[in-house]
Amino acid sequence: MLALNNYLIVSAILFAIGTVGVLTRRNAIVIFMCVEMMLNAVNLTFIAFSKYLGNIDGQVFVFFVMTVAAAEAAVGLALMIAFYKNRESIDVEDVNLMKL
Amino acid sequence: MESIFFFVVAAVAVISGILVVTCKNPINSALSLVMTFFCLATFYVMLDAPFMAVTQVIVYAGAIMVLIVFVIMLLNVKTETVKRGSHAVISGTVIGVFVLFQTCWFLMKGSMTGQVGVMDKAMVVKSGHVELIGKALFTDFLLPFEITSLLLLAAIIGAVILAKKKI
Amino acid sequence: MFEYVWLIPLFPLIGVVINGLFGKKIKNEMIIGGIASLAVFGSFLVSCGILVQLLGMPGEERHFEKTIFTWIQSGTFKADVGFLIDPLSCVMLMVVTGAGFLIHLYSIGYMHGEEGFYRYFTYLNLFVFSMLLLVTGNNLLLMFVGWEGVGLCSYLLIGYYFHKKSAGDAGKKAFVMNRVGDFGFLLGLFTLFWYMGSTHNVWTINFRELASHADMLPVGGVVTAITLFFFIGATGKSAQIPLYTWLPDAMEGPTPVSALIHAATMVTAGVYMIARMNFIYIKSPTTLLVIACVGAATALFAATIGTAQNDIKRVLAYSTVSQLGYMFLAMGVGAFGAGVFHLMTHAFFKACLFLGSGSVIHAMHHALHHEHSDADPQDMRNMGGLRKKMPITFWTFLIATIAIAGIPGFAGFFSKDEILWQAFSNPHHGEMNIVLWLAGACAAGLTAFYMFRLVFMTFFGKTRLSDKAYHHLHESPFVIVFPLIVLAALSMFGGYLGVPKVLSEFFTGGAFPNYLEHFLDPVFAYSTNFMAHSGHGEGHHSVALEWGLMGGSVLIACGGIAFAWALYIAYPAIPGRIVATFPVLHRAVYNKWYVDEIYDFMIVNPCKAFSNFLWKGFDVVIVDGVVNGVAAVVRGLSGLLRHVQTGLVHNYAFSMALGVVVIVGCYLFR
Amino acid sequence: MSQTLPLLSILTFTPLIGAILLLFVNKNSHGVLRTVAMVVSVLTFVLSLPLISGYNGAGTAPGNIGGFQFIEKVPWIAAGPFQMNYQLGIDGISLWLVILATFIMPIAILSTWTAVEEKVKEYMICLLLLEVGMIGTFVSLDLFLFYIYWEVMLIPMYFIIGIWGGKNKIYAAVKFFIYTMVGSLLMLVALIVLYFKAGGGDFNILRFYDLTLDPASQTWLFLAFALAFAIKVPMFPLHTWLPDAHTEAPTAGSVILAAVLLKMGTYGYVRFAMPLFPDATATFTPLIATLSVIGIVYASLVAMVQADVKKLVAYSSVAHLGFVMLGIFALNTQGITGGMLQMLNHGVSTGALFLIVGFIYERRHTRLITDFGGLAKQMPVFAVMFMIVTFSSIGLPGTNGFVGEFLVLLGAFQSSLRWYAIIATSGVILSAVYMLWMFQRVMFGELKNPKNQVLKDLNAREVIIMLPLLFLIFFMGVYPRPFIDSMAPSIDRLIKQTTKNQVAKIAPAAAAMLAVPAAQAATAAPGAPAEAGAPAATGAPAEAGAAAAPAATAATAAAAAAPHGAEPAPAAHEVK
Repeated sequence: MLALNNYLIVSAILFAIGTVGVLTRRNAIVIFMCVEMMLNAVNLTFIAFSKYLGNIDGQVFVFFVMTVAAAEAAVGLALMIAFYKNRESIDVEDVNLMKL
Repeated sequence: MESIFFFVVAAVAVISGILVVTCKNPINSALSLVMTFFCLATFYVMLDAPFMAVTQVIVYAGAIMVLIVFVIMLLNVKTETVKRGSHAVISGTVIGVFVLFQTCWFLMKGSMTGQVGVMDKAMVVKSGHVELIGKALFTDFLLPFEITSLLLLAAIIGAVILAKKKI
Repeated sequence: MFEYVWLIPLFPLIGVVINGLFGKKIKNEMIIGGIASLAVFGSFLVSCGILVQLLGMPGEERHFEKTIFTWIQSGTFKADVGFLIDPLSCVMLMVVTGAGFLIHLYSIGYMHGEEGFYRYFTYLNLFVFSMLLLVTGNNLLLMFVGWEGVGLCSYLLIGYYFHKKSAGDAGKKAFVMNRVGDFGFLLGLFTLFWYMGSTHNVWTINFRELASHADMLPVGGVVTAITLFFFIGATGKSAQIPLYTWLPDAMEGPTPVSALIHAATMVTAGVYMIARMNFIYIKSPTTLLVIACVGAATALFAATIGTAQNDIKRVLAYSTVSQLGYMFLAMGVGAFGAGVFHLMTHAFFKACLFLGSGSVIHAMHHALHHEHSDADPQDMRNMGGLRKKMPITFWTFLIATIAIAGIPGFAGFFSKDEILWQAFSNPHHGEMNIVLWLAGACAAGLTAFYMFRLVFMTFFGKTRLSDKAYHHLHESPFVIVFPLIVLAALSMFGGYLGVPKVLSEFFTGGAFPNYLEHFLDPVFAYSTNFMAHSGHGEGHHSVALEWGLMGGSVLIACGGIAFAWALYIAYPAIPGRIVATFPVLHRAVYNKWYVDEIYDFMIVNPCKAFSNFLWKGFDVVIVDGVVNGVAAVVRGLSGLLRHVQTGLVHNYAFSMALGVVVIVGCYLFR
Repeated sequence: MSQTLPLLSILTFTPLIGAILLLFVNKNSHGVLRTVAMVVSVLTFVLSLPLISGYNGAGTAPGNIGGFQFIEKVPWIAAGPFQMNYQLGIDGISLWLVILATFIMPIAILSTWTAVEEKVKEYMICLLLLEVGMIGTFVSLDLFLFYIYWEVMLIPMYFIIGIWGGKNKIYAAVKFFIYTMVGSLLMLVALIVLYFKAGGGDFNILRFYDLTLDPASQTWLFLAFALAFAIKVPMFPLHTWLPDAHTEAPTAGSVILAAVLLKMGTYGYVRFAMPLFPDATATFTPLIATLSVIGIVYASLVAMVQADVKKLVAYSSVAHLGFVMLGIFALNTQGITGGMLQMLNHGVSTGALFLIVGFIYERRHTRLITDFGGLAKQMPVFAVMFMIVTFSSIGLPGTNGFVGEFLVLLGAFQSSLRWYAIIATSGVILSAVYMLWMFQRVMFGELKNPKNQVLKDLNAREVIIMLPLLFLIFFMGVYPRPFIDSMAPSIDRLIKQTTKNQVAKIAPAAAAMLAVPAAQAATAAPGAPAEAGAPAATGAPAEAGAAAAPAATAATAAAAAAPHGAEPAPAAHEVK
């Protein structure tokens, strides 16, 4: 039986990688993927705790996270398409309508 | 033996995670993300949550990644030519490292309280994982369940409107 | 008759209301003039009635007080509208209503044809109303109301020809200087009220109540302060040394105004105030000394300036300032009776002189008008030889001039000589009285000189007018000449009201007592016996000395006349040569010793510059600067914060992540 | 007398009803709008008249507490510990200020008959709302209600200056608003601290009056209240908003601003700052007296060199109110009576002055003195009226200005402010200088400027506006008794309240300045304020603890009070 911390460390690493990805990449879709990765890292933590605490709630919660992720995927991608139509590129730098 | 397997899968997951972030072509990063999802699925299995693993694979790998790859293809996104300014990359990684450092610091200081709930490996095996989740989902978490349906409805409408109209 | 004392100020007030509201519509000059003159004549009749009734009463209780209503009543301070009749106010009443009535008649003729005719008579009636309030008020505050009222009317009347900028300025100057005087008067009033109230628990400003508590006042100390403050008020109003420059400029107003306000009544307000509050003044010898010195100095100083002026009214203005100096000299040496007597006689002959000069100017104006020459009708240099053309004006003018010069037999001699004698013989100021007498005598000489210079230049000698203009000269109409005759008569016989003791013994063996002195004694009773008690007593100089001095002053007067005669009749070239030999002195004297320029330089301009600095420098730069500065700082700060919002998505992501890290960090290392 | 009819509430809300009525009137039928507004304001004035007859000086009628009459009390907000009730009442002091407000309003409305052409409806509504604010402030006895009306009054004035103003009206309006707002926020904090020191319950002033606070907290609370009112008065360093507000405001706006709004400050001192904190008043009397004397001399000097007539008149009102403040802080009967009278006189004479400046501005659309000259020949009726008002503003005896000024100076002279009074008396000269110089440059001299030669004299409407004011100028000048007598009892109460602690502190031998002075009361007087401040507060260290407490409670309370009060004061963030 592996100790709980191992799983938590892995999810922490994945979460950190996701953060780095979001902050450094310019491509909107890759940023989107990194966000997905961060969400999954969190799911992993949930399920790890669910197992070690013997409480099913963790896993139910993962369900909700998934639905959110799905909804987000739908809307996010629609946004990117709309943005692409508008700006011919999905580079995050171009999203500067609010720029001074 | 089991820990070895765990480390292998963990290594694969981390490497594919890094690949997602580093490789130029979005397709490669999409595929490496799929690879991460599979590793996670195996973790779920190891954590006695078989149904979650399956759902993970179906929903994430199956649906969301397909959607992303489809969008990549639709917008035929070229490989990224211009790298983000060095200044931005460094600050990004620094923040990432900080996040990692802080969570590890928590893990070291924090300690698990031990078994609280009633569920354990035997019960999962005896009554099956799906039944357990189903019971929990439709009793304790009925309200959130209904709200998520609303959420999905909103997302669908949103997606249709956004993608259709010429902004 | 006492009951109707409130009628006296009421009549002119009715005149003001009628002329003021309906004057524009009446348009007929005779009616407007008539209403105004009748109003003043009404007051004159009532005052005569009151005088007669007062004379009928025994000496001691010759005073009557009637309160109409309480004006201000707040806490311990009470000021009511009430009238006080006693010998002093009766004398002033007779002078104000008498001279006022004559001058109103004169103005009907003089102001004929002026477009603001009704406005003139409204202000004149308003002036008489305020003067009557001042003279009959039974408390300090009501006197102050009259005091400022006359100031207002002099502002309005001086600025009557308001389209002329000089008239406007002169009006403003007169009012502001009066206001400076009122500043002193107010402070005196406050100190008196506070002192009497807080130390003796006597919360009053009523004259008779103050008089009855007069012995509570200590000698010197607070009383000196009080009296000095009041004296500042008197100098402002009666044009003494520091605050006299407004009177010569006040000649901008029409001549009857100068006659009424700047000769007979308003300028005497200061003297009346000192006489009314003699029981306070007597308590501070220092102030009396100050008054005497200022009076003597003004008499001499103004006389010097008078000698070099060419404008006929300016000369008379400076002679008024100098004669007022005499009155203050009398007050300063404690001879209140002599001061009031000179006030009365001065009112007669100075009003006559001013009206005479008015009639001359009136005639000259018509003559020059016919000839369409723009020569100044008031300048003596283009007059001369008018006596043949204007005999009555000439004779009345001559009588008044003789009176003012102090030739025996005429009013001026009795009053001026009395003052000089009192100045010499008074026990108060030790050896100062010699200096005071000397100054007075010199001023008398100078007065004689410039008055006769004026007469010789205007009436005698060869006319400097062109023949055509000279031909057009004619005597003024009856309504102008009649007051002249009455005033000339008064200035001739007015003097016999107060014949000094020594003369009456010599000529009539005492049968002809000093009426005015006895009449006024109850008013000054307190100060006379205070002087007696305080060890000074009546100066027991020999009668011979008095005769000597009297002779001396007559000699000086005749010398002045002779000198004037020599300069302007016998050898007309001499004045030109004198001017050539002492150009600087002449120019200085001609320009009024540059006093106006000094005032401008010392007070007016620095004040303007300072307020400019205050406004532009302090108010705009500092105070507004701070206010706008705060606004600018806030704008600057918000400008900085604005740069944080770059608008780039990833910056926002970055700041969010940073936020998370920081918060978790804090949580960790709390 | 507690009569059935809630007169004060009716009085306060009639203009509000009028404003609502105006909403239904069609926007561009200006005639109807103006007549309705006029009728409403005249109605309010008529309604305020029974106040004078009903108010008996001695205030002994049943149903009035602490000398206040026409009391109305209705519980309003009861939120947890807070209990704010809608309590109204007037005494000698606020009676005449209410009458002044209702009297000036019809005149102001009549004066804008032709002046304002666009957006007349909103203008009239703003004016009527302003009247609600004004009357409300003068009649409310509940500190909280006072604060609400104090804020309500600001907003319409801001719009009047901001929308219908002159060239840089925005600057003036914003400056006016923020200046007063900063002050009133400090007052809000002080109000709440005071509330907690009084231990909860309702906001009734009378309850706060007999509260004895320790000198330390008294000082701070007094400073907060005093600053708010000093800005409104305006006192010397905080006065720069007034000339801007006046030059930019339309005629009616500046008439009301001068006639009534400036009195809020002095009324605030007399009703709140002084009676609530007697010891602090004693310690700060020299400071405030210095500021007011500087205000008098400084404002008069600066007024002398103004080129703009309206700015000159604005600075003159700073000087006049300097007199009022000096009178009030003389703390004796004559001083305060003079101060109160001077408030009314200033309202009448400066209101008239602004109307006159409005008349020539409407004809020539310029306010520069150099543009005028020789108007006396062209407009004789106007000249006479202008002269009378100028002399009332200078304070000539016989007009209302003199009575007030004289009593103020007399009162100040008798109290410990003797030297201040002497300097203030010089203000009498300065006021004559700048007013007459302005009068001469505008009215006398040649009628050179062709534009001036065409000017018409005052028409009937304008004469009707001026007649009541001129009548008042002479009536109050000749017979001020009715005003003084009705104020006397309230002023005595105010003096007793403001000097109550000093009596306790000084040895009984030197009776308070108020009592008929014992032998050396006057000399003791200058000593009294010094002694009052000097002796260590009776408050034991415990008090010090209490002083610390309010700081904490103030913050929380301010947050709690803000939503409850539902008053329009924005979140109390410091602009500084």
